[in-house]
Amino acid sequence: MKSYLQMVLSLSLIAVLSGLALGGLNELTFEQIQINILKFKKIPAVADIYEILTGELSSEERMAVEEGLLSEKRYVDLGLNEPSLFFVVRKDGAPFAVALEDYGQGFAGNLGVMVGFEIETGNLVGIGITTMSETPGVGTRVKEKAFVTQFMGMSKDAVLKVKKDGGEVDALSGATVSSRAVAQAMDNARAFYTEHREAILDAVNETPGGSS
Amino acid sequence: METDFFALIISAIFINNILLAKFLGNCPFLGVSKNMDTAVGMSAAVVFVLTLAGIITWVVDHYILATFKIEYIQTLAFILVIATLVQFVELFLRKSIPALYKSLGIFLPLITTNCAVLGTAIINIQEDFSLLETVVFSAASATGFGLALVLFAGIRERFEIARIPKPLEGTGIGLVTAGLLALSFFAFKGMI
Amino acid sequence: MFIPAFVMLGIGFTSAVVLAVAAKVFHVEIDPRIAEIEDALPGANCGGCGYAGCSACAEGMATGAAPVTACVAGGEETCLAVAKIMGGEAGFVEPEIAHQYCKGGDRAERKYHYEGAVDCRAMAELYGGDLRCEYGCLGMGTCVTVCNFGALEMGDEGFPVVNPGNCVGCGACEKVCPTDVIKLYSITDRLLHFNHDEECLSPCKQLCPAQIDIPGYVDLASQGKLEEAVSLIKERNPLPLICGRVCPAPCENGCRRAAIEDEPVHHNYLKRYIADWDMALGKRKLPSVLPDTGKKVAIIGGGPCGLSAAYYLRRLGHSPTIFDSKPELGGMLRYGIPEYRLPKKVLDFEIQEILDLGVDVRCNAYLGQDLTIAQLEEEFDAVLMAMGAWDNSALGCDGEDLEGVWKGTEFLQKRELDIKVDLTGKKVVVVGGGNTAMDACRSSLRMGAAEVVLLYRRTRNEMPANKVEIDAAEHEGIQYHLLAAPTRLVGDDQGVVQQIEFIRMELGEPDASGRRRPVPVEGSETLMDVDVVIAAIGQKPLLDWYTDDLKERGLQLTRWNTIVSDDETLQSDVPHIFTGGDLWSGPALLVDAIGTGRRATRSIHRFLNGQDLTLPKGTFKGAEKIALSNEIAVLGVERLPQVPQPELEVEDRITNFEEVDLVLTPELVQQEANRCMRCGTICYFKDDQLKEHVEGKDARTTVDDLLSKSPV
Amino acid sequence: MTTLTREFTKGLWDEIPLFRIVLGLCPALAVTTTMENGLGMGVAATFVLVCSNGLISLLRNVIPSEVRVACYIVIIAAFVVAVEMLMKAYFFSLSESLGIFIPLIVVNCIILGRAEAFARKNGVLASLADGLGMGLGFTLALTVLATLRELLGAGTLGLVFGERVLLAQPFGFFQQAPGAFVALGILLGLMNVLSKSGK
Repeated sequence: MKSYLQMVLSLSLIAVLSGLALGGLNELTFEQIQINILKFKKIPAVADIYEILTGELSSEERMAVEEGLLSEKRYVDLGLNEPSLFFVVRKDGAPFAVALEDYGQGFAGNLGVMVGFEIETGNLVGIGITTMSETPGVGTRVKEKAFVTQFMGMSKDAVLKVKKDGGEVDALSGATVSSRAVAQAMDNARAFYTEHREAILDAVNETPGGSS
Repeated sequence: METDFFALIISAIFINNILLAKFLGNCPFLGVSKNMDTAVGMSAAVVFVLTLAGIITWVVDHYILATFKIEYIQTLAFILVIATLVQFVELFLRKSIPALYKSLGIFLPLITTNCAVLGTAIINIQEDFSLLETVVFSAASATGFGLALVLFAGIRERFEIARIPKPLEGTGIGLVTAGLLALSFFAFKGMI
Repeated sequence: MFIPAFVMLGIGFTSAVVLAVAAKVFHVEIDPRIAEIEDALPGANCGGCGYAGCSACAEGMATGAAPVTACVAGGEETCLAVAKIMGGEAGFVEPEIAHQYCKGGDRAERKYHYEGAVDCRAMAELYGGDLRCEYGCLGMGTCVTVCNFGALEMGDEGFPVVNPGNCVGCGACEKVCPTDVIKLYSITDRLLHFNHDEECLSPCKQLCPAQIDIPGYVDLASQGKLEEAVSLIKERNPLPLICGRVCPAPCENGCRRAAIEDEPVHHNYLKRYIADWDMALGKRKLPSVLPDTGKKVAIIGGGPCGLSAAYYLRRLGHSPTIFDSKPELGGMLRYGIPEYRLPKKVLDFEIQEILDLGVDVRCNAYLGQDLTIAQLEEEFDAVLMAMGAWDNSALGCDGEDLEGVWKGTEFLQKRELDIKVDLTGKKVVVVGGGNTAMDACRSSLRMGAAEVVLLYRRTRNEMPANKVEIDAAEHEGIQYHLLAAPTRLVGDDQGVVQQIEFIRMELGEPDASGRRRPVPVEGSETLMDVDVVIAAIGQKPLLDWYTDDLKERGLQLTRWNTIVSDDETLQSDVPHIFTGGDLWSGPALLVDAIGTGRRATRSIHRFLNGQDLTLPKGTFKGAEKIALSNEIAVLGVERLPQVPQPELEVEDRITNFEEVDLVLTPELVQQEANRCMRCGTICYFKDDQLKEHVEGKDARTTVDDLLSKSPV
Repeated sequence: MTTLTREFTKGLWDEIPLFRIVLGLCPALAVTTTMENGLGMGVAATFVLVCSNGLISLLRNVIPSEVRVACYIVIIAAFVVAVEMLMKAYFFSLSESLGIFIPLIVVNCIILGRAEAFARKNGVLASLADGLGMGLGFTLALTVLATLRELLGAGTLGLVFGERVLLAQPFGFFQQAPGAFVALGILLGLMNVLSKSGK
């Protein structure tokens, strides 16, 4: 009988210890990871949108913009199980557009797109890619300027589908799957934005920070 | 929307076959496919483990991990469940089919680390399948795995009398043929 | 931070409980030693032990189903480790090495052009393979592919070459070969192997009574591998030095060169050269001897048969003791063959090499006087009777008991027994045509005889003596009175022989043995003065050892005083008594005695181990040629002059007992070796193939330096 | 000391993962599209392998054999998730490029393979040496495979030459997984030729 007890004891003990270790480690690293995700993922995408507006930025200017955007993040509680995050894009000091992130089904996993909407007109300002795992050299071309600029100033009720599917987005040759994913992400973002437009706009004027 | 089960099964077995399209579970693919009966034995074991694992991991994820928002230990919890199932299969085989147990050798415990099993479990969560879909998808993936394994075992038994350059004999030619087999499965890519 | 810990505890606990229950339900009693043994095994899963992989073999060993020595690939330390785990003691098992006889390869003729699956088994389905001789190597290399110890490589001449160092004896190649060309042989198998119908036998190998692999040692010699050549010869003939000098070489009659009207290859000169080189090397390189079996065998008679049986029995691990009536071993070799044909120095060297293996000797022990069979039976497990044939048959004419009339073997013994014989100025007449008669003539010449005459009742080419001997004696001035038979011996009043009367003969119809029966010509009696008459007209075994109790025990004799025993197994009617040599066959060649010595060894070995004695079915009987290898047309082979045997000049050899035949020079050896076509049963090397075969090996360059250090 | 060095060196040639012991294929085929990935993956796997080998051999007598697989895999998974978190927190860029493949380390057959075949039966020091040897062997194998695939498949060698295109028309085939199978097969053949002549 002793060996069965030993069996149960050892497995449970190891399970608990590892759970404990990971829990503790998670506590330790959670903040740092969030900051990293923000710094290396979300904000560069917003900076891409910023660049579409203001035109080419030198690396120092880009650093400054990214630094600035840190304080431009806003959290708004939309009844989802966690507060939604979006960014405010200022033009000549005044909030000009709002950028929020949504996902499309890419070639080998989710493709995250940060979409910018003009506050007044609701038209699209531009997009920036956050996370993707497309085939290198093929799918990754969606990041390039040629593809991204076509969305500048696109009207808010444009049919956000790839031309082949009857939409207005002309897909990258050879990367239809990735292009369709971007279109899908933008469509989701717009649907989310139009649905929660008022709450988002109130939050724009709040002080930055907000509840994490 | 009503998920089209037939399409799900076909895609799991042929289009994104866990082994020849997603390239998960290659170690047993090469290790066990030396002869037919071990390959069949392995496939049966994987079907059993994968289907059960699919169900339990779905339940664990939906009712425990999601509510407590501790997704990060998802890998840990899933792998523990899979390991228990594999250990269960190992004990069962040792008792009732010792011959198969012996011929599977090291590859039976290695089912636990079989990327296909954990991979499918994680895909079930990513695709946000319902329980029924999870079961169907897991079983179909496992069958796909079995199909690829048995197919490959058939080919490898032909190596016996083929004229193979000495250094490539055994695993070398196995890998090259696996590559070509995988290439042939690309043909299914565009079906759905 | 505690939530994940609780969740993991929950899952961990349930899993553990499930597994605990499963362990209980599916509990299987596993012998812990199995895992230990499996760790000790090499894990090659080669199947040599007959099990499907190492874990199955470990289980077999743990349950006692498989012996501790079952693992072939593991070698000694694995076996000892497993024995320690099982708590037993590991016994000795002879290592078995794969061996391949067929040297046909690309040169062998093919029945059809084969393009099927690259697998010998597949080709064997098609009319038994594409080879003309059905049991040759098909050369598809399946044995090479199945061997996973790297012991087999496809040689550049189209047949697999075994690397004995890597061979662990797992038997995978043997199972795969459809024509049984490659087989596992232990030392016992190799020593006790006899020619088989289903085996590659060159014509010369078929004719050699000792079944020596002649093309084998010739090829090794031409490549300069003289050490390997010696051990190859010694597997069949432990007395190469003696045989090289004395044997009339019946094998040369079968040489395939005869088919192109060319003189045969002098295998015997080469064998003698190889043996001399080994002797001159000086260092004693003893062959492998198996661990002692604790069985003792009595060998009565230290002649060639007794010596060869002692050599092989000792190598198989038994402990033989040789009893000999004379003061020293050698029998007819020492007391029959004179010094000029076989120097005693050479004889002693060869006998010593056998005794060094651990054979003990009791000389001056005469069966019937100093010891009896009954005494031997207490001390020994088996008895081999090989006393030879020393009794001379009588002339059968009156005056035989006159003084000065000696028997052949009696006369030849005198010199060796230091009995002074002075024939200076005397006239000697020798009656008989065999080797003993030749020895008597030439010895008496060397003892100062003024004139030596030989009487023989048939013609020259029916004389059983070696052709070389007959010519050499004639060169030394011995007169031949052929077709003449003695009728009367006339003595003076003191009873000393003065004259011999003989009668002219003619040849009539052939008698039972196929030789034409001589018929006397009436009235042609002639008288000749003579001082000494030596009768050498045939021998038969002495019978003074044949006591009554042996007769009751069932030991019977034939009309020629030889012992009645089973032709194949040489076992007499008394189970533990075996016979061999002249005592069984009657007077015969030295090489016949060696052959029967090895055959007797096989029977004794199997008798001691309680195994059945009969020879395997299809064993090659006697010396008839396999018809297949006769009607082969020899194409692409030119005639090459035979190498002459260098000899002492006549003048300086008849006055002393110096050895007549000198040793060949290395160049002559290479020249003669290149005449040998390395025949198989059917295939042989055509000239260009042979040149490429010999030149191809870089050993060619080493032959010169190796041979240059040889004795001249 | 010699047994330790032997345990260590055997992982580098005699029993080098991927070429000799054909385990750990899944990450090898998927991640070795660029040299940098191969190296990163190898290092991460080595770290996990060494730690898990050490801990498992420490507990080898405690854990009963019926639940040994479950316990080992939990330990390995714990290490992997820990590595994932640490990487995301402090080496974000590397964790980005390795992406999906860090969780897949836990199912990397090498780690449980070594635990099951070696750590379970030998002392801690030997297991650590074995883990390190195997890990470095694995990294070496991955890097060699990755170099071959990147050079032939994409025509560039990111880590070494940056963006410069070395091969005008690269064979896309090698960038995909079937190409990985074929490349590894050929490398295995090459290895046998080398070892045969090398011996």
